Amino acid sequence: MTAPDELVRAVEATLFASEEAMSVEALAAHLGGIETAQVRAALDELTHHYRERGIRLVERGKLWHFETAPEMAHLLRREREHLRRLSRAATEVLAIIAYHEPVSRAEIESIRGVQTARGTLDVLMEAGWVRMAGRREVPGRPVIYATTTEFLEHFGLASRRDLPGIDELRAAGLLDAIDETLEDAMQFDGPEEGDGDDRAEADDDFISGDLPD
Amino acid sequence: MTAPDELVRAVEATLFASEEAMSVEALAAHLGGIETAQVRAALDELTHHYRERGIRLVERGKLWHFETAPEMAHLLRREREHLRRLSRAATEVLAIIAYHEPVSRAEIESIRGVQTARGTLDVLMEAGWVRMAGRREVPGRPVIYATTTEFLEHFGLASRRDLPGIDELRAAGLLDAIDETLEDAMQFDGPEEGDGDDRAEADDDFISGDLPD
Amino acid sequence: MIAEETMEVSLPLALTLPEGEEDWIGPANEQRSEDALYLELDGWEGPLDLLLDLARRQKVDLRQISILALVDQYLGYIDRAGALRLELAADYLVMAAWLAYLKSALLLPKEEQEEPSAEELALRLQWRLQRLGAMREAAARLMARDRIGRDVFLRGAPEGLRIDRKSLWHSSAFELIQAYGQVKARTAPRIYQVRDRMVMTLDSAIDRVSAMLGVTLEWMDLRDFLPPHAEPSLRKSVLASSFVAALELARLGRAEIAQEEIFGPMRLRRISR
Repeated sequence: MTAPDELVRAVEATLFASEEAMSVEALAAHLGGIETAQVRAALDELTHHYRERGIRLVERGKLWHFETAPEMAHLLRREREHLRRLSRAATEVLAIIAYHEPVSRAEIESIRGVQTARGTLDVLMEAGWVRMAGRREVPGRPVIYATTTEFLEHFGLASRRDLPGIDELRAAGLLDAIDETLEDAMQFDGPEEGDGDDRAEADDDFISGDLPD
Repeated sequence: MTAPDELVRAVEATLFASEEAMSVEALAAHLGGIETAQVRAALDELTHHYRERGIRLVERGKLWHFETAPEMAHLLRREREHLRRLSRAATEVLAIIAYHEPVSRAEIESIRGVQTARGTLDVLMEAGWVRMAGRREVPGRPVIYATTTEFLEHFGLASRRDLPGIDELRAAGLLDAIDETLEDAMQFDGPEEGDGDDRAEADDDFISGDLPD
Repeated sequence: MIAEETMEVSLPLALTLPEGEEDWIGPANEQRSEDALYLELDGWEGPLDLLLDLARRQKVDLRQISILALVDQYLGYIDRAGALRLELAADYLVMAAWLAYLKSALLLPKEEQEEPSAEELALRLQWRLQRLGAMREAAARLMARDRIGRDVFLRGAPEGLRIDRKSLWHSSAFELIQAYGQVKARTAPRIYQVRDRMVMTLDSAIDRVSAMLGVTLEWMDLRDFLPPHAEPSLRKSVLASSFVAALELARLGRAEIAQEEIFGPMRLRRISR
């Protein structure tokens, strides 16, 4: 490889250090009023030189600049995975959905006896373990939630029937369907679905820590 | 010219795109946990490739970055950022810290034979070139100062070993540890560290301005 | 006269300095008027700096300077400042005094010198001047390097690297079941049972106390009214009931109660009619 000539190097350095893309004319003026034809020749040489490298010299609307080669674009935005343990509140909500699905947020709250912050369901959906499964055809048409195949995979379950202890819990009468009219009559319900998100257990829901390893 | 391999191009693209200089380890991690030896080989190849171009790849205090070639300075100076001009006292203190680090304020004063206004060290720390590096375990536990990676970067030094003339100065014994008992025997030392800050050379230290174009 | 002196010594410095660092050439190199001495002294970074400047005017390697000549030059400078009645900073005067001492010591015969010897002190001073000179030169060379933002430039518009953190949630089947159990345990209806305990009812206590009061007119301790062989758990109930029974009988005017001191024994006797 022969060293590039002075002008090529000057154009290269100028475009590198410039905060904005530059036109041929701006480059020529910057480099002390040389011929635009010479600048064009230098740009051609540089374009050729950088065609197979990690960076490219490109022209966009008559303005020239260096940019990352398209095949390398993935390097600019990397995703780093980060193990996080599910918070206690989220685990409870997940367990309730798994045992009672499909279930609305109001029903989850009724079972837990405490309001559920919206963030909790978001986390479970982000984790890919819970999905929205339509709406219940009752007044207010609340969204109902169910578990996913990924949920079964992550917890090593062949089906929801495998959830250990489900039969025993049912035998103890603890999994009886919630009678919503009765709940209403007892004024035991939490607030309506979707409201009061910021009031209850906001702290609890977001507590989660990195796994030690 | 053959096209560089995938890893070389990835390192090139990453360093080009990065807003900060990167260590070999940071590069290896960013590129998905590859061997540092491979990264080093790629850096070597790139350094070689860019040695005669308008830009070059350099290592400064174990961090790598691209910068324009120094021969291009005359072309680029016109659009340079405004560099703060350091006072004579500040440049001298910076040199003393760089060549003698870690060094206490009393030791700096012993070399210069004059008190150092607090502003002098502040200016150097504000520039990011000097940092406090703990305390010397002697009576009074004085704070000791050392230079930073940014200092190496700014002055184009791969490491402190690159400081101009450092080997000769060391060989001549001019960088020997400061023997304060002997200095004291000369009886013309300035007052104790930490007192009278506002008396000495306060005016001089704050002289700064943009460099003339 | 100061101008003469200054002119006389305004010769190029032995040390070569990088271009553009004129700052490093001492103020004495410039021509100035007679009353400029104070300003000159102000321009030096202390007495050591002035000494270094004077030493460089000897135009020899700093290792070969004549300390005696240097001392004379320095003292001459200070004298002239004194003649002009210019205020000198204390450290310049301290240095002058020390140099005068050094000079006299250097002129003494060797055998009469104290430790450390004058030669050692002179060498030490020379070494310090060398060291200061070296640092000053190093600073100039440092400043003259290719500096970022002045001589070399970083990329003007880097794309920037972004790392998005993606959470990978983790839990286990056991944690799931445990959580469900906890929810159920927390929200299950609770049934409270109260154990049947042996008690003495108030009615039976009134019967017992009034029956015993009928036996005598003397004061009796309340504790004497208690059945002797009651279980410990029953005793408290008996004591409480008997006390309430005594109060009830007193209210009905059938008994009187006396207690000599707080927490003292409570005595009881029938009111005879």
